[in-house]
Formats: sequence, C-alpha cells, structure tokens
Amino acid sequence: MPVKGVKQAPIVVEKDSVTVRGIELKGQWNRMFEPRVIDDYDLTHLDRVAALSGGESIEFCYQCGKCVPVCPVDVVGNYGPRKIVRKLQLGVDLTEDADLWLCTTCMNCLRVCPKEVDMIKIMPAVREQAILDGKFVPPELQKTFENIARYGNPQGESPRKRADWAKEAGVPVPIMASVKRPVDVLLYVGSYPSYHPRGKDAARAMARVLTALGVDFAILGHEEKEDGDSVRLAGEKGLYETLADSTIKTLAKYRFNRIVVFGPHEYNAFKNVYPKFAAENGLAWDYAILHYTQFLAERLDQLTPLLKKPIEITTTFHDPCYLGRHNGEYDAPRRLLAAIPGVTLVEMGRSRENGYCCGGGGGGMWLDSFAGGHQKMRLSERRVQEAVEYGASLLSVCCPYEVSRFEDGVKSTGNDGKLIVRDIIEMIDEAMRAE
Amino acid sequence: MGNVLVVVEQLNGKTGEITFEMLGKGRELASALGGELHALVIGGQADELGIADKVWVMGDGALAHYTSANHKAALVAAISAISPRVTLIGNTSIGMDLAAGASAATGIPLIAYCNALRVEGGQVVGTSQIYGGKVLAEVAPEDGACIVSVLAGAFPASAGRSDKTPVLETLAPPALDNRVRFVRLIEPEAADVDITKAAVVVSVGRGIQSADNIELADGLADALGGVVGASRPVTDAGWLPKSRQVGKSGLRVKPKLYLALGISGAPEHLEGMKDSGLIIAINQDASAPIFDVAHYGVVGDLFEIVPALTEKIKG
Amino acid sequence: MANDAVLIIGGGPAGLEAARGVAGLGARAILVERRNNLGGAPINERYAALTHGFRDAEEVMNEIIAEVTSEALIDVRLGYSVAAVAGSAGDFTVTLAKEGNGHSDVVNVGAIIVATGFQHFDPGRETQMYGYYEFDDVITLQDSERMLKDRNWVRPSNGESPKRVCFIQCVGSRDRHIGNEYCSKVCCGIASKQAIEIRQQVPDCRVFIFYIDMRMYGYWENEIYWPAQEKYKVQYVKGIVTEILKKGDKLLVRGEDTTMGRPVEVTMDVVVLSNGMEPSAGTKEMARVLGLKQNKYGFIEVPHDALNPTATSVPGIFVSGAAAGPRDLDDSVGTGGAAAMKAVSLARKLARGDLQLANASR
Amino acid sequence: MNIIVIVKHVPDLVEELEIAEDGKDLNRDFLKFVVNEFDDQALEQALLLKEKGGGTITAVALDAPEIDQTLFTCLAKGADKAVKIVGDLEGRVTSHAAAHMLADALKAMSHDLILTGVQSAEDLDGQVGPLLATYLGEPHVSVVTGVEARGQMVVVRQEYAGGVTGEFEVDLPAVLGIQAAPQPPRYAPISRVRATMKEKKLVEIQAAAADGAGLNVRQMVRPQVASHAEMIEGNTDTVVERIVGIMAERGLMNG
Repeated sequence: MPVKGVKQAPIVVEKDSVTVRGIELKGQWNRMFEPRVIDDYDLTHLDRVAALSGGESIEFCYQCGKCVPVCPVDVVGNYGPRKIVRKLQLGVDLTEDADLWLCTTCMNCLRVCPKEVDMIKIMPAVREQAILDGKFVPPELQKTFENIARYGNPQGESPRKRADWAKEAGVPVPIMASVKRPVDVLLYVGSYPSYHPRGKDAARAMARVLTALGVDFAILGHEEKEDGDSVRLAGEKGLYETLADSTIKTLAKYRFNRIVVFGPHEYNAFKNVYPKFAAENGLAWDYAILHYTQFLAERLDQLTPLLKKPIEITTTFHDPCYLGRHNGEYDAPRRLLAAIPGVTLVEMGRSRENGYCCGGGGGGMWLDSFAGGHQKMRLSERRVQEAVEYGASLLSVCCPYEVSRFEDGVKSTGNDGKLIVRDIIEMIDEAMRAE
Repeated sequence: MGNVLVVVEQLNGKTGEITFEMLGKGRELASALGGELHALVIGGQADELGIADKVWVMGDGALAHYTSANHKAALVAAISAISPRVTLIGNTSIGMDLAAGASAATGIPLIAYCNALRVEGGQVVGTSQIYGGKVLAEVAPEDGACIVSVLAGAFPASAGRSDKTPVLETLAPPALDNRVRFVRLIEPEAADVDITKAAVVVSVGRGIQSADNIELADGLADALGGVVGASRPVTDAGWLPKSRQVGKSGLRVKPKLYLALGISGAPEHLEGMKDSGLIIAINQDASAPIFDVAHYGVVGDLFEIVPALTEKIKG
Repeated sequence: MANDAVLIIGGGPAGLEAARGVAGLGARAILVERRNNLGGAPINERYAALTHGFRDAEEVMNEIIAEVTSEALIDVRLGYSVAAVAGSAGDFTVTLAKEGNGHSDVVNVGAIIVATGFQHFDPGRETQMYGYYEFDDVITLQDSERMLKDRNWVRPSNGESPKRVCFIQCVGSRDRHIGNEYCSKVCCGIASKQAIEIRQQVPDCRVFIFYIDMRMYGYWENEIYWPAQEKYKVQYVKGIVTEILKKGDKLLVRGEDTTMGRPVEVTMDVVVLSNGMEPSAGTKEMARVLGLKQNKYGFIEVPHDALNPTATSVPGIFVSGAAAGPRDLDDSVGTGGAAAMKAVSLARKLARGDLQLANASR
Repeated sequence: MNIIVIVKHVPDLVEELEIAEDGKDLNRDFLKFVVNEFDDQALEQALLLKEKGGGTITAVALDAPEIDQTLFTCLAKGADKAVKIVGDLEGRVTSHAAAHMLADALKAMSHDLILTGVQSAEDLDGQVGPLLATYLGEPHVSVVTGVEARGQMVVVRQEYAGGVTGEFEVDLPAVLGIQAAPQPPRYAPISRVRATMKEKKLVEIQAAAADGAGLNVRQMVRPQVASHAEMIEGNTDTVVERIVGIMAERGLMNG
C-alpha cells in the first residue's frame, strides 16, 4: 500500500554521553562510536579538493575498495583512499582531518586503482592548501620545514657540517668545489647519510666501495641541500621550489657524467620532478641519474671479485616505494645481494610491486609521533614483524630513511637480537673486507 | 663604599633558594670590596637572612604580593637610598622583571646571566653565560656600580645561610605604581610532574624493557630528589605519560644532573637533554650515541648498576 | 497458401527495425501499431536523449520512421490491433481490428513478430514506500525524461529550480515482495544519463544516485557512468533508500549508507524513482491472442534451449525487444533485426518446401 | 588592539660560534642569524590576540643580516606592517642601546601593547623588554605565558619556577616579555612569504643615537665541552662508587 498521510521525520538526538567498553564518552565523542545518522552530504570540501590542481581525480572514485587492502596505513589503522573519498562526500574537511597527514604517498593504491584516483597528486595538493590556509600542521613537520628552509636539512644541523661524515670514511672523499675538474660521478649524498649516525655509516661505506672500484667521484659538500621531494609531497611546494632551484643552479656549476644518488627520494626528484621544474623555469636539467644500486649493478663484473668475505645470513629485502613502485627498479638491489657470498635472500609476502611501506615517504619521515598517535603501530614496526615472520635475520634496505626507522622498529617490537638492519652498501663494504 | 645589596626573592611567603646563593656570594664580594652585605626585602619578611649585615625592609601589605611595577619602583627607590656598589638579583622570572628595569631606571649597568663573580683590583668582574651557554663573556662595569642578575645554581646556597639575627632597618616605600595588579597565584596540578623544572632527571629508554622495571628508576630518582623522564619509545609504549618525554617531540630539559638509563641517544632525544649540567649514561651498547653527549658513561647492565647505585645514595 | 510476408506487431524501436529487416530481405512486412503513431515508448513517453550517443530521441526515431513509412514493401497499419490468429507457421491468417470503429481486415502471412514492448513499473504499487502519489516531487524516470525533453527540469510542486535531486535505483526491480525478481537492466544507465542531463540543464543542482550496485553494462560504464561521476560530479552513494517522508517543503530520504554503515536522513528537492520494466498490456494481450507462453513475470517466454533469443513457444511466431524481458534500445533493435531474419528465412523455407512444419525451427 | 611585536635576530646556535681575534665579540664574518625563538612566540601571541579581538600588528626590528626575510615572514603570518630601524648597527648591539633605539622609534607609533620575546641568547646586559618599558615609561611583565585582552587592560600570566603561575591585570599601554604563546608559532609557507615580498614593503626608520650598556667586555671564551663521555670501567661496585663520587663533587647528593 502506498504511504498514506504525512509522516513526521524522527528527531535524531545526540546522546549526552554514552558508555563504550566501560568508558564514558561525553558529547560529540559518542558520535565516533554510535552509528550516527548521516543528515547531509555536504559536498563543499569534496568540490574544493577536486578544484585543486592535482586534486581532480578525487571524484573518480567509485568505491570499489581495491585500494584499502593494499594501503599500508590501513593495515595499522582505519584508513584508505576509498574511505577518505567517502569522508569528503560526507562533508569532512580533509584540510582539518588527521587523515591528511597519514598518507605516505607509497603509490600502492594507484597501482591497483581501476579509476586512477591519484592520491600521489591529491594528498600533496590538499596538504599544500591546508598549509596555505594556516590549518593545523603537525608541529614536528612544521619544525622540519623550518629546519630545511634554514639549514637545508631536516635535522636542523649546520650546513657547514654536511660533509663531516667523510672525515672518518677512511678514504678521500673529494668535494666538487675543490677538485676543480670534471668528474665521472657526482655522488649526491642526501641529508640522512650526511647527518644521521646510521646514515653516516652507509655514506662512509659508499665512499669506500666507490674508491675500491676506482670510481672518479666527488660530492657537493656543504653546497648540497635537501632535494625537497618529500617536502613537496608533504605539501610545502614553495619550499620544494626553492630547494629545486638552488640544487639545479648548484649542479649547473660543475661538470660530471652522471649523478649517483643514495636515496630513492632524490632519485625520484631528479628523474621525474626536477626536469619539469627546470623546463618551466628556463633552467637546464639533463643528467643521467642512477640510484647507487643501479650504478653498482652495472659494475657487477668488477665488483663481484672484490666481495671475498662471505656474510652467512638469511636476509630479506625491503623495496623502497620510490625506487620500486614509483620508478620500477626491483632488480638492481637484488642483483647486488645475490653477488654477496653467503647471503640467502628470502622474499616477504609484500615485495616488489606490492612492497610494504616503511612509513617514511611523503613526509612520513617527519610525522612519526603524529602518525603514531593515529595508528596501532608504526608501518616500520609492521614491516619488521613481517621480516621476522619470513625467517630473515637481516633486513636489507637501500633507502637512507629506512635503517633508522627499521632499527627503531626492531627495538620497539622486541626483536632485538633477532633481526638486524643494514643498508646494502654496508653489506657490500663488509664483504670487501677480506682477511 | 663597597656595599653589596642582595634583593631577596620571596614568593608565596617563601624565600627562594636563589636568595641564599646570592647572599653567600654577596658575603664574599662584600669582604673583597671592604663593604657590608645588605639584603633588601620588599613587602615580605626578613627571617633566615642572618648572614646579612643589614636587612632593609620596605613596604607593607601593599607590596606583599609581587607585582613587577610596584617592586621595580621599590627597588629603584632602594638603590637610590642605599647606593650599593653591587646589587645582586636572581635571574628568575621576577629578576627578569626587576634587574633590567632597574638598570634602565637608574642608569647603572647590568651584568645578566651571571654565573661567576669576582673582585679584581678593586673592580667587580662578572661572567655572563650567553649564546645558549656556548660563550662565556667576562665583563666589568665602566664605572663603579653594577647590577648583576645571577643564574640559579651558580653559587652554593649553603654559604648564604646563617642562624644570626639580622639588623633590620625600615625603608619608606615609593609611591605605588598600580598599573600592574596582582590577581592570584595558580598552583600547578599536584599530579603532574614538570620534568623541565627538576634539578635531577632520571630518564629511561627502551633498555628498561618493561613498564614494571620503571620502579627501578623511581627508586633512584627518589633517592636523588629528582623525577623520572623517558625517551619516546617508553612514552609511546604507554609505560610513562607523555608529560615525561624528553626530546625534540617531547620536552627539553636542562637539569643539573641527567641520568640516562638504557637510552641509546636518538638525535630526537639528544636534542632535548644535551644541555643538561651533568650527564651520566648507562647503556649496554658502547657505540650508543648517548655517550657522545654524556660527560660520564658506563657500558653495563642497568639492572645491576641502578639498584646498587640507589642503595649507595640512600647510604 | 504459403508466403513469406511477415506480420509485425508493435511500432516501437524493435518493431520498426523488424519491419526494416523484413523489407530489406525483399519480403513484404505488415506493421501493425495500436496507436496512431509509430515510435513506441521513446516517442509516446517523450524521452529526451537516447543511449548510446545522447542523440535526441525524437530525431532518431523520426529517421527510422521515415525510412519505414517510405518503404514500399512495408504496409503500416496505424490504429490496428490483432484480434485473432489462425493457421500455423508458413500460413497464418490474422484478423486485424481497427481500433474504435469495428472495421477489420484479414491478412495472410508466413510468420509473425511480436514487438509489443514494456511498460514502466508503477511505483505506487504495493509495498513501495516512496509516496509517488502523495508527493508531487517524487517522480519517475519517464516523468523526468519529459521534463528534460522540455528543458524545464523543475520541482513539480512549485516549478522552482531544484538544488538537490536524488535517484533511487531498483524501484520495482529485484524485489521478490513485488514479484519482479529480475534486474530491469536499463535503469542504472538511464538514471546516470539523466543525471548528466540534469547537471547540464541545471548546473547548480547537485545530483545523487542511491544504488545497491551499479549495473552499467558494456560501454555504458565508460560512456555514461564515468563521465557522470568524473565530469558531471554526480554523487553515487551505495545504499538503497527505504522510505521518503515529507519534511517542510522538502523530501526526507531515509536509507542506509552501506559503505559507511550508517543510517541516512537527507533532504532532497526532487526524488526520481528509477522504476523498472514490466510487460506492457499489449504484450500480455498478444501472448493470450497468439497463444504464447509467458514467463512468471508476464513477459513472453523465450525457450532457452537453443541460442535463439527471438523464439517463442509457437513455431513461426518470434519476439523482439522488451516484450521478451528487460532490454535496452540496442538489444531491442538488435533482436528486431534478428527476428526479421528468422521470420523471413523460416517462411521462405516452408514456402519452398525445404522444411516440414513439424521440423520448423523456432 | 594595536600591537607592536619586537623581533630580533640572534646568531644561530646550531652553527659553531667562533670568538673574534680581539676576544671581545663573536667572529661575525660567518655567522648565520635566526629570529630569536621567543620573539616567534611573541608574534604568535600577538596573532592570536588579533584573531580574537581585532586590531593591527606591527613587527619592528633593528636592521641585521637577513632581517628582511624575517620581517616578511612576520607579514606572511599575519602582521599588518613591518618596520625596520636602520642606522649604524654593525656588530653586537647591546640590549640597552637596542632598547633606546626602539623606544625612540616606538614613541611615535601609537600602540596599546608591545610584545617582546622574554629574552634572547645575547642579552648580556639584560632583556630588551624591561629596558624598553622603562625608557617608554610603560609597565612590563616578564615570562608571560598567557595574555587575554580585557578593555583597556590585559590579564596576563607570569610563570615562576616549579610551575606556579601568577595572574595580573596590566593597564595599557604595556610591554610584555612572552615566554610562550598558547600554541606553537604558526608556519609561514615559503610561497606565501615570497608573495608577501612582492606585495608589501618594509617601512624604514632611522635609528636614534644610543648609549651602550656601560659594560666593558674583557673577553669572551668558549666553555670547555667534552666531546665524548669519560667512560667509567670496572665492576658494579667500582662504577657505583665512582658515580656517587662524581655527583658528590658537584653537590648533587642533597637532591
């Protein structure tokens, strides 16, 4: 029977308090736990995101949900691109939502998205808007921006000390400004290998390995600055542009055949992002860019005979998002590991194209405390557990963000003594130290 | 004349430790200058000030509660009346109000952030700790008199205590400056420990292994009259509240003594404690970066050392 | 007397295509249409744009109608209906009755094609809680088509331009309670097509589509669904609406947002019910007159024992278009052509004696 | 409320500080400068007051290396006007001289409230705030952690050691030395700072002649800093003995 007469709409009452698992929640907080009635689809914020340059594809989502199971953040929390789109459709202002800062731009969602909803463009665009609007920016990230703006590195260390690591490398590390001649390889060290204690270990190993191979290389020394790619992805586009401009102009002063970078983030910046910026700004940028694993993998004939000391260990390899998924390089690091005598490689379930994320990308490196407050555990901790589950005793990495992240994760998950973390360059360096 | 005037700091009716630190040093300076040690009490009481040759008491109920405007006016009036060679003021919240203001009002130079004072050839020479403690500047006033704001903890308080009964003298208060009016004092919440204010911080890191083991640190902190702090992993794990976290994303502390137990010394942590007066670190790992900033280090098992240390301190 | 003439019942897209097909094969077609005009639902229901291609329905139909009416081999009988049929495949004797005046004609044909189409589900029926007959601003897809065609898409209650409109999918379809267990197949596409047109005609009106699952077959996905979402910013909400209540001068739409797992109570200016397809009265009547089996929903049954989508239970009688079940225009026209081919080919084989009636394939 | 925020550049302590050859100042040739962190807090407090109660904010700074960038950052964060006091400002400017120059400039600028950072790393001769207040004849409160506007006065909170806080009413105009704003200083995106540089101009005022602090700097030295811990070896008893000895030496055993 058709509805007869006019019904009154039920009045939806928000409870003053509600008790959830013995905890009394007052006022609006009970909404979090009660299936609150949706009384509006306020599209203001969805429209605003879609109107941003880079935000357009937010509206492509048809809620298939493929992204959620591969999102590394959803594994440790209630998150995922599909859910963000739905929140926007429900009127949530993403520029004021914690979700905005949790995306690590790992790109696993885009890899599987049938509609190509591009969170790698959306998130930085919305973050930029949030920053420009003066919305909440997690203080640790803000501090990092300030450090990078002031010192050219996220740690806030003196730029003059950028090459200090080289003093203890045991081999000469030439600096471009001093060599006054073209070199074959410009080694772009990056901030973490320059300043972080564990990063410096890797940088020194790199210097020794390059020297052993007879590579004619030099570094920029105190002229080097943060590349800015993670800054860009974290939403500070203006700062990224300043850094890109500065780096492009610094490199233009020197002659070299190729740039070898330590970090996948620098690799991505130099290979995919700087060319566009240079073209738009009338600057020259035409360099051969190699990640160090690629550079060394090309020289395996020369390298292999030097690897005399076996490292008897079962290792697993963590694909860096920005070397793997973003740039398609999965083999070079594995070829290097295979060349080290004694090393057995086991692959984790999430590897290569589906590699898990360490949590450091897209500004995550500088949002650890904030992200930790919105997740059951850190992504790095989840990854460490996976490495242990797959029977590895050593987690090998080739991104400078990762050694410290995973070493922290080893300790906090109680896996001290069960798993060690090494950059591949450290392993190569060690294997070269024959008796 | 070479009299030294110590400005007594009292809050809530209690004389601050800094006052005795200044009185002790003031006694020494007065002797070197051949003058007397005077103390100035503005609107408070003159107990415990026996070491001074004379205690000037100024004001009554109207000056009972500290206010920057009234107390500055009082101090300026007192300096004019007493004409001390050296005026010592604590470099505290109150001292920051008073010292520079008095210097500007009287035209007497000010040596701020002073942690050492001596008399050399009849002249007062002070050492000012500036640039975050990275530079020590030795300065002397161009003319005779000076005002000195003294860092807390620079001189021993014990030298400033005496059982003697001081000679009291009353000073007429100046015209009141009521542009700043006292409303109330707010006490901190009792439950919350402020690790930034503690003189001794016993901090624990991942090496403490479990929440239950934190009582080891509690015991040591109690024995030392200090508080327990932590590195991030410990607060992240919920073993201690966030208010105890030392580091870049936590609180920066600068206690006289910082004991780091089982803390490896992540840069994030070091940034929050490296300026502590004395840092002693106990850690299993000889290469832990905590040893780069610590003054003394022990490579060893904290579960053995800490209980023994606590016992020893308790005597 | 065996002949290869074919009687086509119904002048909609399927019937018109069947007539074209029969004539194209060089056979004579008699096209019977009960109404006084050709074109079927797109013309009679005053559809706006068609899928595919978003071309104007009237324009497209007029092209086809012109082709059919100018074809010498096609005998168009407007205002006629089929009153009786006798004989069998290869030799049917059909009585055509002129509507209204009692005049009748008898024609002799070798095969018959039924193209009597569908009717829109009546959303006031039975358990529907959507208040179609109570609330002026609750309308159906065909109501909406008419407003789109007139380029006057307004709130029927007051003629004002709406700000928020939603479509409710699966009205009268996929519902055991109502008895229509089938998917009507076109409503997702039509709703999305209309959503695009509403956004074109009333740009500041937001359009929502509440759905159980979007069934956008084949190219409808990329031609309609994706542009609706990506270009026209139509909001798709997974979750179906249970009831509509009046709230002030608005409609309160109540349902569940299933991806959020939360109840929904949102106000709308206009609600469009994506009502499904049911067999038309003509289809049911022809089944009776021609002795064709119907399925449980009243559509003409196609025995699915062979790959022969135009067969019926009676040899020599074929079915095309939505008389056989929910079909979109492409399928209706496609089966019209297929039925023409089947009908002419069967009639000719029988006429030539190549085939015995007993073996006549459907 | 019309608020003036005093902004000061100080040597960046992240860098190694070197003493000049004459031993009386820092070697200023290679110094990097940063805005005094407490001045950042003062600006944040001013911005919060303006957001709540309206008014204007003027950032005022003595000329210093890279000060323009800092003043534009103040504008990018929400200050309405930025004033640079120029003149003979080479080398370390004493707090007394700075306060004189600021007082001279500020006399001509109508204001209700002046906010300064509570202190800076080079306040050898005292904090600028109370000096400035005295020269201007305005009341001053130091170590302020909370400011609330209330008509022609402000209610402020002054923090003391041990977490005790005093609350005061202060008549305007007044000078406050800000320890901390209620929230961390906001971030000025680089692109907005750059846009501000194109849109706005700094106002320049000539500095008045000013006396110094009346102090002679005899010498500056860097304190001895141990680069690595002195390691205590031995068994638990030896280690404990030694630690207690070290603590006793420094008077840390009484708590």
